[in-house]
Amino acid sequence: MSSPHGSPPPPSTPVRPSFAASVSRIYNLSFGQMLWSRRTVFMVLVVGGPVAVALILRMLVSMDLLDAGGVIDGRPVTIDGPVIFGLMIWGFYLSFSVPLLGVFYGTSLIADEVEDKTITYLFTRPLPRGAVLIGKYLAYLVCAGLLVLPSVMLVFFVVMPLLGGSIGAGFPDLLKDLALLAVGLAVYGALFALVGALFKRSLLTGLVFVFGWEPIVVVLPGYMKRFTVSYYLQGLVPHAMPQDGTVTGLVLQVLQANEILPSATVSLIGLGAILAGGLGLAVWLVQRREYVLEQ
Amino acid sequence: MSRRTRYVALASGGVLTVGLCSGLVAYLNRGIPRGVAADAPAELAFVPSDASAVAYADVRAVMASEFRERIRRIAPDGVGREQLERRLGLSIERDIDRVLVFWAPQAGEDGASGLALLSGRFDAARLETVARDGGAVVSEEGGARIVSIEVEDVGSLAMAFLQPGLVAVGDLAAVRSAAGRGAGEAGIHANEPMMRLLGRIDTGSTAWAVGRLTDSGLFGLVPERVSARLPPVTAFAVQGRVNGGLGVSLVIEGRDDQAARNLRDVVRGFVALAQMQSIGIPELQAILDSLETGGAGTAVTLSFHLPADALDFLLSMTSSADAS
Amino acid sequence: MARLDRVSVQYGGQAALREVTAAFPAGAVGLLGPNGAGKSTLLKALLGFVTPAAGRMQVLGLDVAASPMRIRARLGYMPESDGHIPGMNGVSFVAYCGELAGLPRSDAMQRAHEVLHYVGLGEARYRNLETYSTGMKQRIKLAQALVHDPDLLFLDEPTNGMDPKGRDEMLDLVKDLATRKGVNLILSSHLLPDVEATCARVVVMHGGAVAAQGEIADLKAGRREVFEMRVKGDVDAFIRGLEAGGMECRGSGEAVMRVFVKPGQGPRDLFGAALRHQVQVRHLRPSLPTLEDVFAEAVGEE
Amino acid sequence: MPIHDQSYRRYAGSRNEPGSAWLVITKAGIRSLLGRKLFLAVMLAAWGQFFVRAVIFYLSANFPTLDVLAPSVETFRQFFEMQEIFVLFVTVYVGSGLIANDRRSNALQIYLSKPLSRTEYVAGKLGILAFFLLMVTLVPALALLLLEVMFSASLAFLSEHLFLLPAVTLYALAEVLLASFTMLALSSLSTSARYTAVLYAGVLFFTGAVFAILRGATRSSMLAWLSLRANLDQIGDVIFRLPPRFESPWPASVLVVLLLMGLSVVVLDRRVRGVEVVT
Repeated sequence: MSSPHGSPPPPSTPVRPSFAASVSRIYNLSFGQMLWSRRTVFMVLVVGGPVAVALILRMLVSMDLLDAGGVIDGRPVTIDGPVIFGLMIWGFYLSFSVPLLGVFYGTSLIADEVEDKTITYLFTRPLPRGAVLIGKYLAYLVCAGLLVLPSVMLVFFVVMPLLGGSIGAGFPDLLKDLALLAVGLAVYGALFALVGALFKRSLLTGLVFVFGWEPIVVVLPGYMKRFTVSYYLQGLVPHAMPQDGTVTGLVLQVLQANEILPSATVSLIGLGAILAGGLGLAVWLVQRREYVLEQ
Repeated sequence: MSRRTRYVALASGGVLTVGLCSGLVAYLNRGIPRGVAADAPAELAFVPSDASAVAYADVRAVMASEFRERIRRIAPDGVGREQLERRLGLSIERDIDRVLVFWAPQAGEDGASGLALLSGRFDAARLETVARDGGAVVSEEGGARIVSIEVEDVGSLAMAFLQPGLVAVGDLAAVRSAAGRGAGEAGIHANEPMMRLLGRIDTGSTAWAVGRLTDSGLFGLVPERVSARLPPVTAFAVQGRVNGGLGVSLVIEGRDDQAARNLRDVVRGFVALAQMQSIGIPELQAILDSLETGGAGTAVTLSFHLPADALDFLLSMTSSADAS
Repeated sequence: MARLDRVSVQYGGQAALREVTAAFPAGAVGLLGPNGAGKSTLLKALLGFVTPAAGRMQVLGLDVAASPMRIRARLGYMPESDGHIPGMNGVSFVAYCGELAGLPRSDAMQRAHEVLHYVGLGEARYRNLETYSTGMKQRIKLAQALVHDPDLLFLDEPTNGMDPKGRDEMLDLVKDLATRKGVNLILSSHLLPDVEATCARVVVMHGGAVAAQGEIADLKAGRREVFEMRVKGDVDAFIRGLEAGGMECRGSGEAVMRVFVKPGQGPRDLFGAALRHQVQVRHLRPSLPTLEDVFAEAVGEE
Repeated sequence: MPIHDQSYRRYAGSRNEPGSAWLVITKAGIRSLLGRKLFLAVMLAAWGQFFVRAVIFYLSANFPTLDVLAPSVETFRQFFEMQEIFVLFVTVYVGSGLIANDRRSNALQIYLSKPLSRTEYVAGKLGILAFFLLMVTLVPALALLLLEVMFSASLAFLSEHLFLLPAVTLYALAEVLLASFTMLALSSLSTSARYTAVLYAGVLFFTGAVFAILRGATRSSMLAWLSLRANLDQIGDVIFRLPPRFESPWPASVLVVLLLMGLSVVVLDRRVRGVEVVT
């Protein structure tokens, strides 16, 4: 475009937004979308389920149907607020909600856009493709965090004071739990973002990993379990689990007896490596891949 | 962001913030660490901060339990009980609810002296009269009446009515200091290691004891030659719960990880030995099967459960031993 | 071939069909109406997808409520919305539809090839359906409706989304089926030319009810005489004058307007009115009533 | 070239009576799945246990010193328990898209415009899932039973445990039907196979977690009927004449399973329709 008067033309080429700006745009775009699209049932399960169970337990206690002391398989056990809370953190959040949310959202970061044929709209913008993935990943993280963490909080306040537990005394554990779950969401999300970028049938791969590979391998001796996320997460669990013969109790018992849980440092390093590696590789893949859309 | 998305984010952030704030407030006001918070005996307030061991028993719970019934069946109550009731108007079964005993070093003295705190319903006037008849002296300290008596070889024993329904019994110095222990004085709550041990006690335990061990060994309970060979132990917490049977769990703190590991090995060794010995005695086997050892870090845990019939068996063994 | 007798259909609280009584004789019948008139609902009711709240329906002489399976075996349905079975290529999809309709496997496969050639997808028949363009999707929908050689074909908006050439080809196919291959069909469309190009008979629907039905020629013939005219001057006053004289104007303005005159009226009356209102007549010629006129009148659009 | 130059002919061949179309759906579904390499790998992995056990059966039958490995009722019970994870994978892989994908691509109106009823459509889809589930449960279990007879060259084991044959069949059917019906119902609720898959796994593991936590807190397994998985386990123990593993009454588990299947049928009836009813 030349100006007839010789004055410099107004800047007409839009400036390509920086990576961070792109990430924040994608994040803003994806956040609400993630929270609402056809996932209500899911939200109810993940958020409401544990709270409902906590309320039921509280009701049982108030009706004197539940007391702290008891015997399981001839052993004395104490089940009080802290123990129940620990059980719920383990049974609901750590081994159910977090991996499942990670698999579902993580693998769908790109897959959903391909499935809904909307990826063209994103990839034809002047945004780096890596930023699309990172932005959507952050949206997932915030979205999942906003679902899971308040639910944990509610469960804590409902369950902790039961049967002689104390909110004040359990508070440090709550903080650790919240941090642990946030880390879990981040790591699982990153890992499955990679899986989603790598495989076509990413969801099945994710489910096999979470519900097939992890539970089996984590109790096997040897180095295999280092290829799971839950191994490293277990190293950060603050609760003493009740050794009650349930599967989780059993697993932890085995782990603790053999003192094979990694130390917190090893755990954090391992989780950090998975997070960085998963996300980095996923970005690399997304930048190189051609996405052919069905008509 | 749409309006409902913003609402969800706000609600969720709100829950988190409110939760964290109220949790923090509760944490700062928690007073006693977890475990002992809910129904810790009020008598703990009279325990000085330098106490090295505290033991507690819920007499009422024991008396009301089936366990007690079984013991009574085998070993009937002695005559002393009747006498006590007639003279003092005091029935252990009826009038005493809880007993808390602690050991603390006495100023200017070697070793520790113990003090028992009994809570229940006491006829103070009658007790005092009886004591005076026996030659006791009454004094006052910190608003509490102290009845003391000199006993040969033992020293001065004393009894004080600290509060309505709370009696301290022990040597005079200890009772004095307990009576003088007013509000604001640093008590056991200021002793963090002890409070940590108390934190190991589950709520609802019928009886428990915690203690920190100094070089003087296990209060001389364990022969020196044995204790010398045991890995160094710094603290212990033991608790029992009576309900039908008897559940006991014990935590021992080793000096360091190495000591704890050694201790675990020793305990496992003992258990294994016992298990070998008990072959052919199913009742004993059941107890040993319920034995559980474990622990992590510096802690060693041991727990077992005596079911009701195992108790019968054990008691019948002891009574038959008595009889023979 | 199909007959409805006082059929009413409700979706939730919404009435989609109100006491529809219509007959679709053999041959090609157009089902005309604006979007939302109830055309698709009528077809779905005939297929037995929706159960009417009241009324009776017959297709191929069989009662829809009593023997839907026997009807569907002799029926082909080309739905309006895109529909395919995921993960199949053209020929396997059509053959599969043939099998579903009761054809033996080998016959179904053979007919699938034939029908795909017929609808012009011979080249693309081994391509995955998901890669088809919109026009190809329309053709494959026609193919799956034809594969089992139905006696009656329901075509719901068959030219939707097609380019002009594809549209002509699709209409040629429909005409060919109806005239030369002896397939009876009901063509539902909101496009007048489509219906006019292929059907001799029409059912006009509006607001869930039948607005008019019959042979297109008859519907047109029953109309008043019509003139195309263009005038210059005070057009509005002129139109008011015509209407005062019992005539009717459509499409007034700068463009050509269509003036419907009462029996007995003619060009003389038009010129007279022009003279009275001082407008110039730039153009005047007798015209024929179109389906559009019929339609506009039937649905009451001005 | 006018496209209708290739002429259209009327069809004069034979037609099957309506009523067999479900078989067409099932066959086509099976064929299409067998063409996928990943799926074949999953199926092969699911047969891994069969091969291992076959070797063990062979060894125990031919080497008397190894008769600790000899099969028992528990062996078959355990076989099913270890197949559970594959039942999950196959259910998710095969089942999640069965109806969801049809709904996504509007295929239902095409299916239902053909002479087949909604029941037939569901039966056809159910057939696909049930076929592959039976292939990883009932078929290998029966094959193992057969192998046992052949390796030991005697009918002693079989005649001693004559109930095993119906037990294996009954349990496999219960497991397969429960998984198939619930998965199909979930699949009909969504248009996304991915979402369906996660929903199924979610419901399965969520109910399991609820039970595990309530069991931990109440120290009693009276609430086993809350868990989808535990219900099957409980029923399995009863069918195999083993002591039930949970304290909850087993008829409660049967009731829950039947209720779930009934609920699935209701859902399917509401969701599998030629028109989308938007209210």
